[in-house]
Amino acid sequence: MSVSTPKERRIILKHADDPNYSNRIGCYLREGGYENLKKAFSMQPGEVGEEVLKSGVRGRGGAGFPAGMKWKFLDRKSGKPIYLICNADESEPGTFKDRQIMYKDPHQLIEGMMITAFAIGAKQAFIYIRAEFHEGARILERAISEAKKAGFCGNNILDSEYSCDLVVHRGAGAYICGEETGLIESLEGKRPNPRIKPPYFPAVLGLYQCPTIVNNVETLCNVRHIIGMGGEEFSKIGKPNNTGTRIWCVSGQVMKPGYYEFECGSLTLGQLIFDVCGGLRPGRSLKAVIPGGSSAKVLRADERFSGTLKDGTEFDWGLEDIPLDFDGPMAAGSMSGSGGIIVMDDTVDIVEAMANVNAFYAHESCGQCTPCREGSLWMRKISQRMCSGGAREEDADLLLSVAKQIEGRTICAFGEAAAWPTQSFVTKFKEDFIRKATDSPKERDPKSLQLI
Amino acid sequence: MAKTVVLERKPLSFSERTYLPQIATGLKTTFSNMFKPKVTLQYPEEKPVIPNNYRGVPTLVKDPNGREKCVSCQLCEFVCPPKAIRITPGSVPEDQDDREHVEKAPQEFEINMLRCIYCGYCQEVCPEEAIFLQDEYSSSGFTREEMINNKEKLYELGGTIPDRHYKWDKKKEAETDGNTH
Amino acid sequence: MIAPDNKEMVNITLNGIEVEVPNGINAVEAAALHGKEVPHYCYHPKLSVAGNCRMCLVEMGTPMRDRASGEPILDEDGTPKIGWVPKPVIGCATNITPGMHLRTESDLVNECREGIMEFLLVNHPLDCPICDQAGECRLQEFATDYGRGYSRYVERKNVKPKRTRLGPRVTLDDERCILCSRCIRFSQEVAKDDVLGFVDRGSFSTLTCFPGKELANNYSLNTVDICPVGALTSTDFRFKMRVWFLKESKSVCTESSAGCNTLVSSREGTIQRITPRRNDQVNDTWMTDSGRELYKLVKAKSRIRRPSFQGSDLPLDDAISQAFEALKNKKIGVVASCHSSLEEQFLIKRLVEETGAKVFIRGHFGEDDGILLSADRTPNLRGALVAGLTNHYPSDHLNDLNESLADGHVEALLVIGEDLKDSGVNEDNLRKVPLVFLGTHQNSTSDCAEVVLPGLTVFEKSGSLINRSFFLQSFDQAIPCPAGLMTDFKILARLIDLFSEDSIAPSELDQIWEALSSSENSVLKGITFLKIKKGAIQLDESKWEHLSFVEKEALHYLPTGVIAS
Amino acid sequence: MMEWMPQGLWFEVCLKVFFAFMMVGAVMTMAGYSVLAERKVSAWMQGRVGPNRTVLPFVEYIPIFGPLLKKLGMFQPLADGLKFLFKEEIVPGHVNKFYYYLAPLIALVPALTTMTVLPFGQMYWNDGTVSTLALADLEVGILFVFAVSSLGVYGIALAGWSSNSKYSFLGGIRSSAQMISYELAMGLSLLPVFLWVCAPGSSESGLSLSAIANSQSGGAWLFLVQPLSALIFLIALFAETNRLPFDMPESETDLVGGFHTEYGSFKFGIFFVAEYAHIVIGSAIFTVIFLGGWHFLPFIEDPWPANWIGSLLGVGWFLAKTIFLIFFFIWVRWTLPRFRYDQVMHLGWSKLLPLALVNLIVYLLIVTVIDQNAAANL
Repeated sequence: MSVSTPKERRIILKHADDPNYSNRIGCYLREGGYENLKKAFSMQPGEVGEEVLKSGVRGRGGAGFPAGMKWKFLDRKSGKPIYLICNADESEPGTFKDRQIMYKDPHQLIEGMMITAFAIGAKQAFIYIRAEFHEGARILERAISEAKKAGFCGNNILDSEYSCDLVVHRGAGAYICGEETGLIESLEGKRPNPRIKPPYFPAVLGLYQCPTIVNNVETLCNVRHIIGMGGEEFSKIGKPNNTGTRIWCVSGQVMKPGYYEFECGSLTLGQLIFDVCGGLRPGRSLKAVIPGGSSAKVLRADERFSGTLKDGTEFDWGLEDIPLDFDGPMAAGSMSGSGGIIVMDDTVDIVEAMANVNAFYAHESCGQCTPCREGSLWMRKISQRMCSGGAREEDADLLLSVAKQIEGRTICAFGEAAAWPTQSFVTKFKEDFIRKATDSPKERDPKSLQLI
Repeated sequence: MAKTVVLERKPLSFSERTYLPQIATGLKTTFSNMFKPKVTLQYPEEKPVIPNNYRGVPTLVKDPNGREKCVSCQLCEFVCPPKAIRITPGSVPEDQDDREHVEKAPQEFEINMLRCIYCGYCQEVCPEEAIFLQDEYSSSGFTREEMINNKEKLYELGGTIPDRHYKWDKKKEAETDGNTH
Repeated sequence: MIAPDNKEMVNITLNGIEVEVPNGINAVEAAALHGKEVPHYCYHPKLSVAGNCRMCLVEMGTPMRDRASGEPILDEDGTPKIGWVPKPVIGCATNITPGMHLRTESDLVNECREGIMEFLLVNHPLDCPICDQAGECRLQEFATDYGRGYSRYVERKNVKPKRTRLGPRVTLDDERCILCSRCIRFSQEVAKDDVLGFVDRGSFSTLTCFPGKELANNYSLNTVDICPVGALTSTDFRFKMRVWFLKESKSVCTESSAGCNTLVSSREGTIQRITPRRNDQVNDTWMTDSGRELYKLVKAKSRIRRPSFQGSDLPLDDAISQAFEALKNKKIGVVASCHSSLEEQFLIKRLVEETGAKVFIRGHFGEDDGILLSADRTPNLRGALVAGLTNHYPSDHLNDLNESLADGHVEALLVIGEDLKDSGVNEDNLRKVPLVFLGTHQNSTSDCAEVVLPGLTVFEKSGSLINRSFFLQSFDQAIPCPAGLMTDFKILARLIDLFSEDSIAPSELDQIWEALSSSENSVLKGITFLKIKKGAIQLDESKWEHLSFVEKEALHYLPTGVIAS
Repeated sequence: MMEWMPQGLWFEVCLKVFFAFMMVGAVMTMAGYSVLAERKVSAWMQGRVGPNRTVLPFVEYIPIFGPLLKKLGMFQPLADGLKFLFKEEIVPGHVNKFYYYLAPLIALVPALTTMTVLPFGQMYWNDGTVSTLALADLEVGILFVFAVSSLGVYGIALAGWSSNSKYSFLGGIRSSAQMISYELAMGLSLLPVFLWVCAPGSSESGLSLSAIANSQSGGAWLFLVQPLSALIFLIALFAETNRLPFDMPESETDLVGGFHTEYGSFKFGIFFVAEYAHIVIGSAIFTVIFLGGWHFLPFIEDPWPANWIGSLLGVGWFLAKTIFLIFFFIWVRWTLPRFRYDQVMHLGWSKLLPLALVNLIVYLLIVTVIDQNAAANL
């Protein structure tokens, strides 16, 4: 590590670990809360949108689509009501950033949402929160009632003409509810079957067939800070096209797992793992890292990544050199996704790791599209059989082929989410799969970790 | 292209032209044959050994559990060139313990042995391996009606076949184990 | 239905060939117009698009344009460069835009189809031998076309409930279900009876009825028709006959004046089932459950199988002579029927003209369900109008006949199928006169008839009917008529011949149509039977617009009054 | 001669009739068993067993003997005959009924008639006289044989014509042609025999069959003296009896059944018996003429005593030779293939006839020379 590791820059989680800070409105107001809402209300809604577009903030949900651009797609001509939905259905294995925000600083989200609602002209906003976050829902509901009492939300916000109701909706307990059209369906009270695009783009035909904006919790929080510091200023944080800070959720076999907020691109994966997180346990070596939640492609520790970035610079990285922003992991063939970094050391059985990932996706597939519905369960059955001593040498190729048949042929991105881990695990660790078929005992060691 | 070669015929000697020595040789051959062992099979008492792939009278077989295998898919009826097979499909009531997971079975199954040509298509087409042309080859009767084998007769002729086709058992097993979510 | 109803023709490039298709239709239909089949399961032309089976994946592209100038980008050889969408798109949800490029036969498309087929089959039971759908199963068909031919799946298949009772007429086998959701969409969108849904998720998704509900509406069997596999089966037809034995004949449902187009499937003279036949102007691809059961009338106990005279059987020829004896030289009353075909009604009209008889006709009415079961429960009331049997709208009784019988204006009766006691005719009045009954089934009128002539059901004869929208539609003979019997219009023709000394009545369909279409101011002018067989013919209904038809607004039907207002 | 017997013409006649029935019975029995022999021998030659099922009731329970009879098929001829009798009588609709019924009789009667002149042994009377055992020992026996046996062909020709069937008709035609062709060679082949037997000055008629047989007693059998004659006669005999390889009239491969295509049941049975009767008679005649008749071996005096025992042994010996010849007929049938019709004609006319003529001339010369020498010595 020749370059010294930069320090954390906490914007969104500024007060997260502050012992003198609670999630009540008093604390929030004490730290300058809702000032930015007032600032936004002094502007025209279009200007707010311009600021956000200027800031270049990209969606923190996983796809990394510029938020300002998304708002521009909104169909305002139809005359139908516009809805704002906060996607707080944080279900990606390895990701736990939104939960911190909602639990520790809910008013930040409410302020961001109100600014956004004002900017897009929504009269009704929803927070679609993951079903398992009982506590989070309670905190948010309390915070909303506090905000309503204080006039930051609900009717005639800040005594203006503008009103926007905010409702917390608890999800239906499925991963697919985090997919924006699935979320909309679920919010409408149906099975969260993602909709086909075209024609059901949420910005045009969203909730109840009306124009709808769906944004991630972190993105909406960022809106608050963009208005606070101005779009121009915000865009200076981080790198061009990768503006702002990002919260990295590190889990797995590191000494200090947790969430860390850094400026985009300010540090590398190696710095995060070995310096910030205190490195691996003694005597162990790094085997693999999943950089963006379980649906991202796995990266192998001894891999080399080379190629040309979008801005034309050539690169040749090891795993540790990958810069942590949106484009870095993407250039390495994976993605930063929702920022859930899962670290695996050499004690991890790669096949079992993949079996767990597959089990998750087989369990969570909504069952709408054939390839994902049947393929994910098939992959799960294969990988479970492999772990239970029934591995065959041809299974690796079979898994690859099944994954290939899923990828890109489904309505939503779940197909890719289910296929990519398998594809990367099998191609990058083929020898582990072959060894499973040839060397491993026919029975699974009962003392080993239970498969899900 | 094939090339034609004309061969000269060897001229016959005098003795050959009388044919008498040849006739004598022939007589010798037939005479010596009189004392060679006989190959005749005394049929009703002695039965020939039937090869495994022999195509005798078509029969219906049961699986090793004694359940009928035929599900009356009527493919044999469809494929039968002389239209000798006639099936009346029927459904199996749900509450039959020994036949769980079997939904369909023939109510009546008739093979007209006056029409059957022993082609074996029915055996070939059967998806359940329920119909076999076995080693039974002598089928006779005094009336036309007698020559139509009904379901009971077909099962009587067929018996059970010790194969590994435990379809219904597999289905039952799968259901008992259930889906592992 | 997403596709806008736009008939403007545009050019697209299908598999490298430029073709013309209506703008805005989807890629599946567009390809079908030009003979390229795009396999699909969840897509149904009469239902909304769900896009979940992923079988209709095709490649789609548009000519690339330079962002700045808008000029088309050209390849090295000068042809426009096509920007192909990197992922395959589903044909059912891809609407045609001008200049679009489609590939339905590329390697990628075939690979997609093979993959989807494999996925559909991994948890599909090997039920084909006992599956009623076998032979008309989309899964079988596409498995043959695009299947791998062998299985790579060694795991155990999912177990789901088999033979679930969804309703009185529908049995569900969940293992066979490929979750295309057609039945769900049908129930919601067409039958307007939302009772079906999926429970559980992923590969374990299971079709079921909502708790406490069952699929009992009068259109439930349509879900069986649209089920691309054998998951939904008709309880009536279940395990009865394999479809490859069935002979299909075109027919028309006689349940009501909706006149659904049907296919009658029979084997060796026995009808096994009735299914709807697509006609976008009449019934789309649907029909009622009750209409499907009409075939049971053919073998009903009350069916009249033999001609009889005063209760004893006799040959048909003798029976016709007896009928003539009973009717001749008397003031005849003819009770015609709206159940008769147009041809029969025409001959009844001819008989009436020949004998100077008085015509009585009644209608049969019930509830209108607003879809395909209309309030007029006769198939050919409009036929009776067109044939000129009556000028006023029939009511549901025959009180005037009762009066005529009572005061002796009618001395002999010829009844076509109707039950007179049911129509308000006094039995004592009925007993007074000799009665000739021509009909298919026994009723109280046939019981007191002197001569009974057996008629044929709609499945045993050919003819034509006029439905509520004045569509003239033909039906074909599906099964042979019982031995010794004759089709109704031949019997009528024989009777007419007996009454008239000088002319011979037409006794073949084309002869009847020659006579029907020759009259100058008839709406049937210029029509031949062959023409009707080719497709339904819309008749000019302006002559009868003033009549108050009982039908309400329904699928493909607007009452004349509604149009006027 | 027959002093011990009652005298009288009627008695004579009755006796003759009795003997005639005996003869017919014997010949018919032999014909019947020839059929059995044919089936058995052909079976053996083909690796089969042959008839071994028929048995009379109770007979099969006799130990050893019963099963043996059954195995040999000894009751088969009975069963065959009964079968012919009880089979459904079918007469085609288009036949000439009279000739159709007549034909089998005409075929059978000549065969049986020939046997009247057939000598089959010698009777040594107690008074030392020796008489030939025959129904009628004609001086011109051989001529009678020729004359009568040739009539058999009428039966075949009639059957072929009256059946009104092309197969039968062809069979009949072929039969007539074949009969005519081989009759000539047959007659010519026998002339040297008569020349040889009829020594000059001898009172014996050379045309008497018993004289021919007796001339071979203790000396050379005639087939040794005149092998060519014997051969030609034998071949012609095959042709005359319609046996393979000369069974042109029947020729089932190309004519279905030849002359008897349209015949069934007992009428066919008669044809069948007639054919075998012909074989039996033919074999007997060949035995008499060329194989020394009832006499023992060539150059050896009859070893049996000159009493009734010797008579019986002589008859037995004669039968043995005949049976061997019948076997020979069968043997040849299952060895040689059928000639083509043109080959039959070719063999008859251009081979056998010239050969027989040459044979005749040669023997004429030889006999003349011998006779001259004998005359000189006298």
